[in-house]
Amino acid sequence: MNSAKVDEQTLYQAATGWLKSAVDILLGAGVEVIAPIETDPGVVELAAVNSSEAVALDYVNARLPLKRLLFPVTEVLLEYEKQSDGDVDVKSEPAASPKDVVVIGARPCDVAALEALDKVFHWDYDDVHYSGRREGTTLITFACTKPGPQCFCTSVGGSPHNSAQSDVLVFLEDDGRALLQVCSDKGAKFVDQLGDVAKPAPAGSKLPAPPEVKARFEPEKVKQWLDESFEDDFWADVSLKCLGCGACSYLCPTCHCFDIVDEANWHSGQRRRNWDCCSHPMFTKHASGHNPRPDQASRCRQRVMHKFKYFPERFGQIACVGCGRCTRACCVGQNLVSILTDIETRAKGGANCDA
Amino acid sequence: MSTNTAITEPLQRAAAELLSEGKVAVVIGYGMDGDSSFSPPLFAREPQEAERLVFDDRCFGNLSVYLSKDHIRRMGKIGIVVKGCDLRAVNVLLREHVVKREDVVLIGVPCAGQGDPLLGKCSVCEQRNPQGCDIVVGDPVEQPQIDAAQRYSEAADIDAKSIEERWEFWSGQLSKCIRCYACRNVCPLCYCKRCITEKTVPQWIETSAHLRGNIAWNVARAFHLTGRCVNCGECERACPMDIPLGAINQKMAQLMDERYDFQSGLSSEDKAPFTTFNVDDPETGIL
Amino acid sequence: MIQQASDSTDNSKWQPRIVAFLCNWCSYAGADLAGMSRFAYPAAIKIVRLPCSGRVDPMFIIKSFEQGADLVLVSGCHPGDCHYTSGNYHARRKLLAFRELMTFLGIDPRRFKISWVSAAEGAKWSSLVKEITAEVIALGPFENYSKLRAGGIAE
Amino acid sequence: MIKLTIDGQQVEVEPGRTILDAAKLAGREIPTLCHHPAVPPAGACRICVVEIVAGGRPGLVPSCAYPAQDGMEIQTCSERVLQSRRMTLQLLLARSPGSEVIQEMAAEHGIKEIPFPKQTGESGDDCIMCGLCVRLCQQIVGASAICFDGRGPDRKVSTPYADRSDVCLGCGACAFVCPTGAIDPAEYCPNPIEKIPNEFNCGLDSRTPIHLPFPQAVPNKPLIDRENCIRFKTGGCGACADICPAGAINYDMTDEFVEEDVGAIIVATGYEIMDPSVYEEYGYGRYPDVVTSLEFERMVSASGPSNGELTRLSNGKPPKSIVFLQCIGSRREKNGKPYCSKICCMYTAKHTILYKHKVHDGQAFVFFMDVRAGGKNYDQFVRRVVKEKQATYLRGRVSKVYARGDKLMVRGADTLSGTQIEIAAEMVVLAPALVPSSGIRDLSQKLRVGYDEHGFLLEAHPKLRPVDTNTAGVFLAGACHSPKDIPESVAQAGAAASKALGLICHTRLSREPTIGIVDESSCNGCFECEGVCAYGAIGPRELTDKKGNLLATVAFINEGLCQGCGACAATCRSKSIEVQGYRDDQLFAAINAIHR
Repeated sequence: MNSAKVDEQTLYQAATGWLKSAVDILLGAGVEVIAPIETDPGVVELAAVNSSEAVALDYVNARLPLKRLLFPVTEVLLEYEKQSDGDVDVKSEPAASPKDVVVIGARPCDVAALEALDKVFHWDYDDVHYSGRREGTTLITFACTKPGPQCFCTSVGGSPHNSAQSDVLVFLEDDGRALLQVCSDKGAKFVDQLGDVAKPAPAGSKLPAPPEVKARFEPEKVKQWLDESFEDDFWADVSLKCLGCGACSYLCPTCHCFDIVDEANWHSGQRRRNWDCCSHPMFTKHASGHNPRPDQASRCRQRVMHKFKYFPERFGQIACVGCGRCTRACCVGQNLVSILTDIETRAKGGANCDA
Repeated sequence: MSTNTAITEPLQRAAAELLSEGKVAVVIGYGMDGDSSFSPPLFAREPQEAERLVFDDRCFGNLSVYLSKDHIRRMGKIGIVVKGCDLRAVNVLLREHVVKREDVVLIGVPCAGQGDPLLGKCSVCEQRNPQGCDIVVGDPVEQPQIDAAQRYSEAADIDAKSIEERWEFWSGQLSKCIRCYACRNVCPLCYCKRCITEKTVPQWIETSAHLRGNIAWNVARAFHLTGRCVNCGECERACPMDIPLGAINQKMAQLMDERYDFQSGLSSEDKAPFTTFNVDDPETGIL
Repeated sequence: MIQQASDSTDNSKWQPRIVAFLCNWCSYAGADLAGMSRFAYPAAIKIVRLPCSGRVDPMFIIKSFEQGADLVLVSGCHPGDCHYTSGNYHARRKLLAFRELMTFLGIDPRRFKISWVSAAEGAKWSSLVKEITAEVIALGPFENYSKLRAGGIAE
Repeated sequence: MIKLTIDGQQVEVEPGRTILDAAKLAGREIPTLCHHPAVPPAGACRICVVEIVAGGRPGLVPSCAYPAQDGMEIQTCSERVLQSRRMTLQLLLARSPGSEVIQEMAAEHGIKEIPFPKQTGESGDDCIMCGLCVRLCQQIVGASAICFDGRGPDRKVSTPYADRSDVCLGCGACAFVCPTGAIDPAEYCPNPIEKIPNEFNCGLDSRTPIHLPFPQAVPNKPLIDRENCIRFKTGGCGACADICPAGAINYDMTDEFVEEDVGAIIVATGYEIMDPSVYEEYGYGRYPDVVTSLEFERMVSASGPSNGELTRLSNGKPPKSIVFLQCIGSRREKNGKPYCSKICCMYTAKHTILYKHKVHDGQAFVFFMDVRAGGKNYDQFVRRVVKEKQATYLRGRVSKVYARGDKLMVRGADTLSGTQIEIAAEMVVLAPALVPSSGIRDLSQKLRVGYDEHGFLLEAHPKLRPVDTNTAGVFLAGACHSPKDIPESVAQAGAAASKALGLICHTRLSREPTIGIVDESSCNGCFECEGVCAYGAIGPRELTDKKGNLLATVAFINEGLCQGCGACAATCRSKSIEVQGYRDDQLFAAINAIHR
């Protein structure tokens, strides 16, 4: 994921005003355009836009991660209705709309997170709802220029210029121009659509150097310790202040757990899939009343273990992209990075955690 | 940010003393965290850990939420640092038998307000000096006289809207809700062993994050806190979607204040307005 | 639900739906008396019998709206006359507070009525139902909620 | 005991008793004037003299004051005694020639002429100067409002300086004991003397503070009206306790709350009649001869205020014509009661007959709307009244009753003949609407029994459970439920008694199962449910593990006390209380079913 290795053939240069043109062209072609807009003061969210005017360019990251566009907070899996003859008519919701979607302006970490989601949703069963949307989505990522204080992408194999899963990675320049690095066929198609707006970059064009995000820990060391520390007292200490509020999971770009519920009345209903969270006691509670993860310690452990041990074991990658949302959202100051650096210290034979 | 040494030092001493004398098993207070933009909760279980306790103007959290948590209660007797506003929540917990007075040592801290600029709730705070604590560290701070009309200014902004504007406003705000229940989990008074949303037979509240379910959830939450909520604002602080939940709670608190002359948590003896009645309570609007 | 959703959008077919939660001893008996006394009243009202108005949880009202009620009525004994001594006094506090909460959230408070109807007030019951039915017809379908019926997250 | 002989008859009396007491025991009558059993004797009038012939110092002594002594021999009618009495009576007659009591007594003693000049005018009145009233006022009432004033011929009973007395209570005891009726406390009392109206007789006569509430009262015992009793007002008097031979009077008794645990309650609080003075057109309250049917009932009763003699209240003469007006306030939508009072048709028919018994040559008229005589033999009874011309029945309403001379003009319509009628009556009797007893609302709220707009208590079902109420164990009998006549009330009372017995004769209570239950696994133990429970049915229950360690304190509902109102269920935030029969899932299903 080093920007220096980019094939110069795929690099385009876009003139000032390219964004407006791009949005207009896409909208004109009937494509749904998603871009960062300021929804609340100081808050940026990825949402459908009607023009380029509302697009926010100066932001650390969107409040909700990109995943919500492909794996919504709630979605209908099927509908059913009782017929007058007593039979029940079941209608599966069609796989996500065939409409093409172009997401302009997601951050590299959010986009890279889709790799983890792709693996989960295509693992032993192809999730048509997810993959339908995924196929129709083109991702025009904006490289990071000013990472936030909680960002730690470089610790988990990412970078502010990570192009993983992006179709085009855009390097915005201060004067409104941009370098567009095409990363996939979809990306090439997008650049084609832009026509004159984007021209191949002159040979020898250099990508800007990525801003510094300090690496804080080594995931391999963390995993080493995790492999041996399921029963460690560390979990009880580190989870003392955790209220299990779930904000970290809900905002996480790679968390993908869901709950399936039926919402029905006397004659008809819907089966829905909703985001869920392993920090909640109900997440693992059995109908019998037994809860295999009975306390916050075991739930906190699950969250760390899943991201840094189980997921790598199953899919060969860490389920964390270092976006820092969990730390920003936590109202009791639970800091994933400090938990992981603590673990690393322990792995190296050190001690004491910061509870 | 400025550490209040006039409080921090005696606080550390008092906590160390309680711990070393074995009077409490843990002191829940605020600690310094270099990375955080506020002073997060800290659990001191050994006398030397008390040195890490601080009190400053970034102690936003209402620590009384931990009083109902099983993993904290299992430690034994709890010493807890409370600001005057937090004490109101403790009073409700005492009234509702969640915690027994003898199982907790209240370490009161005078507080001239949190945040810079001052949080809205702090600028109208009427409990700057906690009353009825076991220990109070530091000197009392000046308590400005607060006009009753100022108490509920957040609600007033929305009250000024027309009914259609309010629907517009709230349907927009509540549409954002992702049903993470952070508001519930940080609320000191949402201690139910089983939340109403978790009861599935019947499922009164749809758990899907659509506006219909979100309204049901937020109405239930607000109603269950009516006459109980002490307006600590933790729900709003925790909400990852920045929904102005505090305004709803404030509106209901205002109603209880105006109708039944009741402010929650001023004492642990008061009866909650929904557990009592007056024969001549107002009944405007009943056919 | 699919069928229902299309019903509610077709105003020509729209018939108001009123859900009434009645206490067993006064209002339900009052409605019964209206029947026995042959006082006619609109059939738009559908009654759920409860032991006491104090049994009403605001979730009943919200659920009724979710299920398509255009108006919800809670009716109990007159103050002082509660079969259970004080249930209606508790209900009075809770339900009036609930209406304030609705109002604050922009959920039209005219869609939620509270009344006291005694077991002897068959005529009052009949005229009350006529009155609120006329009012709900004038208000039209409860758009706030009928739009939410199909569900779905607002993007 | 003291043994003595009176007119040859042996009697035994307790020490301290007088000769008069002994004579009474012996059955000998001795006339008295200044004597009253409650007042210490003075021997002032000397009418009661008797002769001691042996066993004491022989001679004439006043029997009311002279103590009986062992071995005394007394003559009550010896010539010496009679001579003395005659002389006394002659002197009294000279002083009070106008007194009927003295005249009668003198006549009994054969006195026709007296050798003394009779006093007339101011110097002669009915007062015989016996001083009984003065002694009473001083020693019994304790007021000392009156005394003797002046000397010789000017001596009289008066107040100090002959002013109105500040201390006179106006109790009237002086007038009550005065043998000749000579004293009028109104002359002394600073306040007007108010008679205590006799409630049972609708205030048509008066009663004393100690009185029987009504004839055949159960228990048939007198009671003291504390408001008016001198003893309670001043601490004086106590005459009734002095006199009562059974010693039954105890002024320390007070009203008390009596608590009984009962298994059933029968409400039989009856009815009152509405005040017809609200209808000015009938003149009730304005003309004394316009009376209610209840007043009429008392007036013709042998135990009533006039001992059964029917007289006009205006002039004391029997009414030669009488008009009965039906449906006063009943069956009247505006300013009245829309219901039929049910009993008036029948009692009015009876009243016409009673009227004819009292005034044989009188003429009775009845204005009626309909004659509602539904009941066994009722219609025959009314027809008999009409046929036997006991009364003239006129179908129509009366628009006005007004006075002309000493008659009451009753103007009304006879709708059968279509004519206006005006009757000059001497008495008008109104049949007012029946209303429930006052205080019925308080009672019904205490018993948690419903009532209608008029205050009549509600039955559980008008057809199927007419005796039960919606509150288990409370039953209705009589007019508290609706206007009823005697047979109906008796029938309902019998039914209510049977229902009550049916309930309490079992050793186990069976009841509706619709009560609250607690889900102990999710109960938070906040006990807000306890706060809203009107029955105190909720309390704490400690959950322990097998070793006895306390796990949680949760709410517990006593199923014998819970009535199933569900206030707790609505208050429980964690939904840990359900009311069986009205469970959340059942109500959820009901709400869903409405929208199918």
